Amino acid sequence: MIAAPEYSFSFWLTLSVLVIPLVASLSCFSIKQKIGWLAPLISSVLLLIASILAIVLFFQVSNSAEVSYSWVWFTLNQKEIAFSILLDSNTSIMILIVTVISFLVHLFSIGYMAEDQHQVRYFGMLGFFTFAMLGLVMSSNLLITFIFWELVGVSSYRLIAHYQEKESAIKAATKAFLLNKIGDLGFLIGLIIFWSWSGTLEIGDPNLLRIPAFWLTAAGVCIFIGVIGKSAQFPLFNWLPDAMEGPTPVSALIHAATMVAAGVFLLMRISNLFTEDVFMLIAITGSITTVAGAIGALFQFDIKKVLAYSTISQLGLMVMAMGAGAMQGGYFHLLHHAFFKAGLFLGAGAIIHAMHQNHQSNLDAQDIRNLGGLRKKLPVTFISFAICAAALAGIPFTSGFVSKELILTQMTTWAGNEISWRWIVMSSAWVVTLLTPIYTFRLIWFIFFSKPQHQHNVEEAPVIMRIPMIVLATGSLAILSSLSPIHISSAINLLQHSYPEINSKVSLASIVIIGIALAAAFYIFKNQEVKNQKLITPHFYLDVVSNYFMVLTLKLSEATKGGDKLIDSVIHGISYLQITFAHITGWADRYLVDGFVDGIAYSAKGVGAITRSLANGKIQSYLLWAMAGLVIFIVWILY
Amino acid sequence: MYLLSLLIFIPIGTALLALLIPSRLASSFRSIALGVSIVQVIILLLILSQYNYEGGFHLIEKIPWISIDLGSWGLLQAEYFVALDGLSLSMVALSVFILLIATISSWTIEKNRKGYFILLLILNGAIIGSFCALDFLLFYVFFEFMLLPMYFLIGIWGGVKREYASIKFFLYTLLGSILILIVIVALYISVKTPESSDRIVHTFNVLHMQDVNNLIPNSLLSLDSTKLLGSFSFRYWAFLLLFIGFIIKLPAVPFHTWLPDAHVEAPTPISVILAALLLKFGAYGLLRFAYPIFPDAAIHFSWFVGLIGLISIIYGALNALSSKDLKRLIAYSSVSHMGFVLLGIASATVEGITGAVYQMFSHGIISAMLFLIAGVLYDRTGDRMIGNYSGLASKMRNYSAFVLIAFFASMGLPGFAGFMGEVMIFFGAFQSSTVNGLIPTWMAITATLGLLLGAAYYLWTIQRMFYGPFSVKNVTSDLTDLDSREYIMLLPLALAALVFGVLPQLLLNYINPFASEFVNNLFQSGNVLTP
Amino acid sequence: MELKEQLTGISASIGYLLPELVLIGSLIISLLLGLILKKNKLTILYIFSAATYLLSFFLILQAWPHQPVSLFGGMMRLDDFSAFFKLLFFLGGFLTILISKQKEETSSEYIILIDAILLGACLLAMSMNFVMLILSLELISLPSYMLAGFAFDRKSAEGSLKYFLFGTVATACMIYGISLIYGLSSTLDFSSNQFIEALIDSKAPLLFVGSFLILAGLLFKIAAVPFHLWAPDVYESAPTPVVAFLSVVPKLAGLAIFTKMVLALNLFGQSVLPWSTIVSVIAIISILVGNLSALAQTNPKRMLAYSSIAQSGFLLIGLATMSMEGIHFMMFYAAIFLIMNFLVFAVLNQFENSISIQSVSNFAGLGRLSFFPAFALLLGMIALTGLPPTAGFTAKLLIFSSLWTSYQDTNSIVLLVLFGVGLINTVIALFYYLKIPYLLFLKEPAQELIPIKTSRSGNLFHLILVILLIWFFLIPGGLMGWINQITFVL
Amino acid sequence: MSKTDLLFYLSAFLFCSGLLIAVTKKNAIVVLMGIELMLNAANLNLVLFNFQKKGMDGQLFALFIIIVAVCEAAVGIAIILKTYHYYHTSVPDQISDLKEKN
Amino acid sequence: MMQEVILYLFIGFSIVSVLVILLNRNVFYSALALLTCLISLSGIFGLLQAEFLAVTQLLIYAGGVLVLMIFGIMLTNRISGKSFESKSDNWIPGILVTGSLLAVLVIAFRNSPITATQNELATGNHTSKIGVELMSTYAAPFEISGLLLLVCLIGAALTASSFKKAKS
Repeated sequence: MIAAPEYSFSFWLTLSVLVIPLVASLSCFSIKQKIGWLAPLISSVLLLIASILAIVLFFQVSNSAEVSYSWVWFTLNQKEIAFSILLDSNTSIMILIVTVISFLVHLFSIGYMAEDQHQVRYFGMLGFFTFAMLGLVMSSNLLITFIFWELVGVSSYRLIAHYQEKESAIKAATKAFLLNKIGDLGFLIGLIIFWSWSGTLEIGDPNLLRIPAFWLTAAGVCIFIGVIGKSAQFPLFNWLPDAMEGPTPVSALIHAATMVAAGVFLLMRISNLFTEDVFMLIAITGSITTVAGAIGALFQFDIKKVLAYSTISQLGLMVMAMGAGAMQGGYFHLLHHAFFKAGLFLGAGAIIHAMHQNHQSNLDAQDIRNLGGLRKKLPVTFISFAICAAALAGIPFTSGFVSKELILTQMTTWAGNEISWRWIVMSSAWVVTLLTPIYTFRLIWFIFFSKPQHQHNVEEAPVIMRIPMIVLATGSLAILSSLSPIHISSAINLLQHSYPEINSKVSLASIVIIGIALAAAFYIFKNQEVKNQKLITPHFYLDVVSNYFMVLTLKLSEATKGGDKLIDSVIHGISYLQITFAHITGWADRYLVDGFVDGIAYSAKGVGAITRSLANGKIQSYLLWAMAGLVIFIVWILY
Repeated sequence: MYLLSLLIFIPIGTALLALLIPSRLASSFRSIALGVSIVQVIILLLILSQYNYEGGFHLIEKIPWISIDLGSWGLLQAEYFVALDGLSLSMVALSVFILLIATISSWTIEKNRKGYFILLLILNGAIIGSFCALDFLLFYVFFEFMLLPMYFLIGIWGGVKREYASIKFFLYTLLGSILILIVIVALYISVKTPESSDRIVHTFNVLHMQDVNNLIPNSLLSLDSTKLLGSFSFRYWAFLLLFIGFIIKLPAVPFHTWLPDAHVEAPTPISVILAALLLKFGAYGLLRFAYPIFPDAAIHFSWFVGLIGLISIIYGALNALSSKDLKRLIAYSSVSHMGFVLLGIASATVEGITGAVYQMFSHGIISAMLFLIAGVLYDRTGDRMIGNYSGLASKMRNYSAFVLIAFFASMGLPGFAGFMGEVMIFFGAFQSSTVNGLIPTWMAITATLGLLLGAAYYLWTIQRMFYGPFSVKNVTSDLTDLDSREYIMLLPLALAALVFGVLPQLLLNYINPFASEFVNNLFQSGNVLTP
Repeated sequence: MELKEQLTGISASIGYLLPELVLIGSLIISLLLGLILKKNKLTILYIFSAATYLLSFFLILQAWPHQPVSLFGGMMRLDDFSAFFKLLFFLGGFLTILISKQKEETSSEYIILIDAILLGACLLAMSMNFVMLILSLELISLPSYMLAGFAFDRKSAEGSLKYFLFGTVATACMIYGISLIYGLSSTLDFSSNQFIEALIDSKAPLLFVGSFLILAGLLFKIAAVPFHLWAPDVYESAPTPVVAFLSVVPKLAGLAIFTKMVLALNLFGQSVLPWSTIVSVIAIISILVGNLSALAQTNPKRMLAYSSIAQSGFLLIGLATMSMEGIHFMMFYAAIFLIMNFLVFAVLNQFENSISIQSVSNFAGLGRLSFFPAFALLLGMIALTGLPPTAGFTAKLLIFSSLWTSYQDTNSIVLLVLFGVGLINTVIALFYYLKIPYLLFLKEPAQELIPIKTSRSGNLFHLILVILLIWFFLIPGGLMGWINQITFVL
Repeated sequence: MSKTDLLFYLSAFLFCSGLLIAVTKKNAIVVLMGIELMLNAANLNLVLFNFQKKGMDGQLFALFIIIVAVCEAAVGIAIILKTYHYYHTSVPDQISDLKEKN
Repeated sequence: MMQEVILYLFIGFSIVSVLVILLNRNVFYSALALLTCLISLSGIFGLLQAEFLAVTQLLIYAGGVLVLMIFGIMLTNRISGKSFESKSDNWIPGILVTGSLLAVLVIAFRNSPITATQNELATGNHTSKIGVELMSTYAAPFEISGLLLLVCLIGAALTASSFKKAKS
């Protein structure tokens, strides 16, 4: 039985934080098309309020213990399903992040989407997404979670397809939704298993654990499949790059900061339900994803695609951390990643926006090979972008460094001393640590430093767009999360977690690796040619290590590309198969089933024709038939 | 206060009176029909106000109707026996609502209004009557009574191939009802009223039929009869006949092929009624007659029933995926969704049954919306081919907003009524193997593919028809957005789909008691399997 | 037996035959009237004969035979079974007169022949003796042959010839069979104990042969397979009112005597022959042949001919159960069949009066212009198919329930087959029963339509029949209860 | 073989050949003759069986059958004449306007 | 003994005449053959102590029916091109059916208990007996047969003359 909630201050706070975005989106939708310019203002203001409230709520929660409310939603077979909310520090800070970043993205979008006709729909969907995301974060009932889980999927679908005249955008949206749907089915089956064995879906409920071990594992795996879909893990990750067809702010909010992170969040939220095997599965999947993502990022030329792959890689890192039991590290990284990746995307958005401003529409503004030397022209963008990139690369004094430290430490302790599969997983973490700086540097170099192909006369984005970038950049400086650059204990008491003592060896090693990576990257990319053609340049072969490394990576990249293609083709194949099979069934419908019925009709008619043919108009043959029938009858009865 | 009788006979009576009105006043007929529907809504509200949430039957009206002396076999007794329980109440409510919408959407009918609306009114009465009837003969009469109006409504006001479609519809359904009739005959002969003394009183009363104590000893349908036909006892045969008779109406694979044709050819209001109400009789019949009367057979065949449901889900979805005609696609999606209902029924768990009823209700609302949407487009262009449209969203903004809502609702998006029903059905179907061991787990798991396929064909349709650059093949008339009448039709449906998705308890209050009673009766009435 | 008693018995029996006497009287009178009256005054004849039919109808009701009376020393027996059928005959005659429309020259003969057929039917229903049976049968047959030719055109002449040849051969077979039976039983009174004692559990094959030869004649009368082939040609060629009459009165008379005959030959179940099976087989074949042949039929009257073949199959079902209830239900069905058949033929007649109908396609689109007759036709067809809300449904329901019950008692598989065949054929029948309403309402007319002449009286006539059909659906209890009173013994 | 048997076989032969005539011959009147033969076969039976029994039922029945035969002959001839008027033939097979058309 | 011979003679006659009807093509011969057949049958009746019947047979058939038929033949065969022709068709099925029927009859008769014992009818005037029976037991059939004749007369008259009326 579920206790009725007491309507305290923090309750109203929670509720308003949850509802305000919905109000925003509804008000946007209710706005007439011709006063569409109102929509951005309204929603941004409301989001501002929401995020302020979220901050208040965060401190509320972090002071007092965790709060939980629940309302009976409906009863099924005498069991109650409740709309229940559980707020602990993790949740509240996630809420904070979501609202704040959403607000910033709103702000950015005002500038970015200024010329768009469909602002109403755009901001409406953004608001709706925020609402759904918040619901997903807050709810502590798996069914409710699932509902919001699907809703964020829908809003992401709608937002990816925002440029609805663009074929590619729509295809990307459909693909994203379908791949997510596969994951969601997994999630759903997980729910079903939990319900039918324990009769409850409350995350806190101990009954959830009292189900047979096999089914517990199965449920865990199923739910993890949901995570795979939502936060773009191997093998379902390749919708994310395509999703970049959407407006850039959307990519920042949904496909970098919040939605894709939802999976990781869920993993932490229900980590107590997982069995060892599930954890193992999670870790391995994460490690594969993170390496693949990193390598993918290494060979992309579309600025957003690069970021997308890096997102995949980072998500993989987090998932791996979760699987390896590095909960705090993973979560911490999630929060940081939200900031710096959003920042990166906004920066990219600013660049694209700028490129579009100068009307050289013949060249693809997103291709980093067409960019270059923007350092002077877009100073603000450059700085913020650089800071965020540094955070991504995990350079010290940035938030990224801190959380990556944490993960690596926990991984190493988790991996233990004797060799086991865990070592492979752990090593993948190190590999990523090595790869990330390289592609990050490549990105920065190509965009800002290298000699430009074409002369761009571009100027800085408007203030409204600059502010968010700046905020996010500062957000991804280490100061915010830890007062001292290396040591992060202060961050801990912010988020009442208990972190293990940082292993100084690990941090040292990571710093060294990053340094090497940067050096190598600089060495590789500093000359122009690399930009246009393939990566391997003759004098590269000098360095044996790097050479070896390059060959390996090339192979791997081919492999991953192939993998991408494979996955794509598999999915297409499946869809084609379905369609052809569907045609077959349709044919069966028309000819077999109907044909059967018609056949019966025809045969009936045929028999009728025979019986009627007796009546050939000749009376004597009538008589003959009749008497013959009679005789046959007699004979039949007699003998 | 004969509310039910009023609900049933007001439309029929009005139809008979309307026969007298000269056809010159053609325009008056639609307002008459609308008036009737509104009156019905009022009556429905009265009923809801009187109805309390306990299980069992309410608003019982019982009048002796036919009583024939069968000589030495005793007495044949049929009653006018109508009442409401959770199941029939939800169905009646749905019917009244949908019929109102359908009447509004019939506003544009030009050809021979008098005949149209009279038939519509008769259909109206028959539908509600057969949802209320608790006397098998009465039910059958109302059930047959629906056929002819439907036949003519499709056949006269339908599309190009209307004759073929109407004949096909009529014959399929009649075949089904004949199978049902066989069982009715067999049943009333082997059932007696409990109060019948030495003179046996054969009754059509369903409640009596459901009680195994009323079976006449060593009649063919009695529990102890050892006579076999082929390898099954007569009870099993009777159940199978009822089952087939009803799933023809449902429709389930392989008896579904009448549905696409009927839908494609029928005028919009009629396909709304067909999809939203008439299909429900399949499931309703199973829940009201087949299962409670033959619980043993039902349990024996539940695996088979579940399989049929599963096949319908997948097969219907695949067909929808392949169909080029919008209405045909929607029709096949109906097949798929009613397959879920069948699966829920087969599971015979409380969740499953609840879900099945909920799904019936939600599918009623959503499919009505879908067909209205198809109709809107058809009114504009007279063309339903998906391939001929592209990028409608940019031309008809509000319309495509509604399309999006309807499609997402139909593909089982949370927050819409469809999702609740389906998820409950999944709960039931999955735990059936542990609760009563009727249908295996893999059925439930495979059935979830239906959701994926559903998403696939709807999204694909959206992608082809509504997004992308705007272009419309072989259409001259410019596409105007929704007008106010269409808003009046679509908005309530959309709201209903939303409300029942967000506040399921509104409906569950009525369904829950029914479902639990249903399952109890199924298992307590002296037969083998018990959880 | 003393001669005197016999004569007194005869003079006593006259009193019980009041309706028949009235009929004979009207026959003579209409003959005279036909000679006396001017040719244009002859409508009086119709009124007169209709009146007499009604009169004798009520005479039967008034002198309802509650216990059977044996007349003419066992030649006939007046019991409520035969009385019921006599009521139906008179009703049929009455309705026929209402829809008939003959040329003045021939109308007196027309009425005389109808009188004769009715008389023969009454006597046939009552007869208990082979002599009586043959004579009354002939009294039905010969006038029918001539009536079939009353359209006085090429086709109807051919029809009557075929009818005649077929009928006479069948009758000859019957007579031969009777002679065989007589040889075995050495009596002509098939209700007498002598008959039963002689034949009871006699395995003489000659008995079987004789019985079947007798059946030949009766099957011809009720137009059941294999003696059905005449029906389509005659129905097509004869004038519609005559067809309506022939498809009801002789058929029902034949049904009555068929029942008596089979029960007699069944010898209270002591017979060696499985009569139930035989009748079931005949019924099955008739239903199948009738329905299947009607499927692709385009001429409406031929179609109805086949349908009536199937209908007689359905009628036989009641007898096939060999139970009192079954026969009661058969009688109920017979009553309903009379109504619905007349409804259909009456409407058909109305159509034919204004347009020439060679094929069903002539009906296309007529439903719009003349709604009411079309609606009546639709209802009649529904009734013939056996769907609610018409009494046809009730009748079929009862028939089938009797079938099911007797299957329960004697689980002979043939009955189950009959059950299945009958019900499936209800669907098959729909194909062609629905054809005409379908054309009436759904088809667009090919040529320019002329609204058909509908007389107010004609509409009233249809309306009454329709109301009857619906009435007996809603409240069958009364009629059925009355039929249940009928308890006849051989 | 006894007299009874012989006569019965005769009647059976008459009956069957009458039927054969009715079925085969190409002239309506000859068909009529065949029918008369069938009736006479019945008569022969009746008289024959009556010969072994007391009472005159058989003979009387035969008498009535003769009457019936007369009526049939009269009606038959009339109908044949009428058909002949329309078809100018009395060959049954040529009188076949009425038939299933397909 | 004498009776026997006559009986066999009659039987022979009838069989032969039937065969003639069957086999020849001329309608007139058929009519005459029928006549002989009927006469011989009436003879057989006579031998079976059915004198009245025999006479009736002679009178009605030979006198009535045959004349009627010959009239018919005259009327129908005069106009048509090939007169007096009556060739026959569908022999094989006809013979099959009738033959099997004959076989059935014979076999059935062979194992049916029809007593061949000659219990003589009480000698005396059968004719008067028949008369009495007709007036007493068979009164109703007698009346009805009268009615039947009447109706047939009227009907036949109309039918035979109808085409004139139809013309008028």
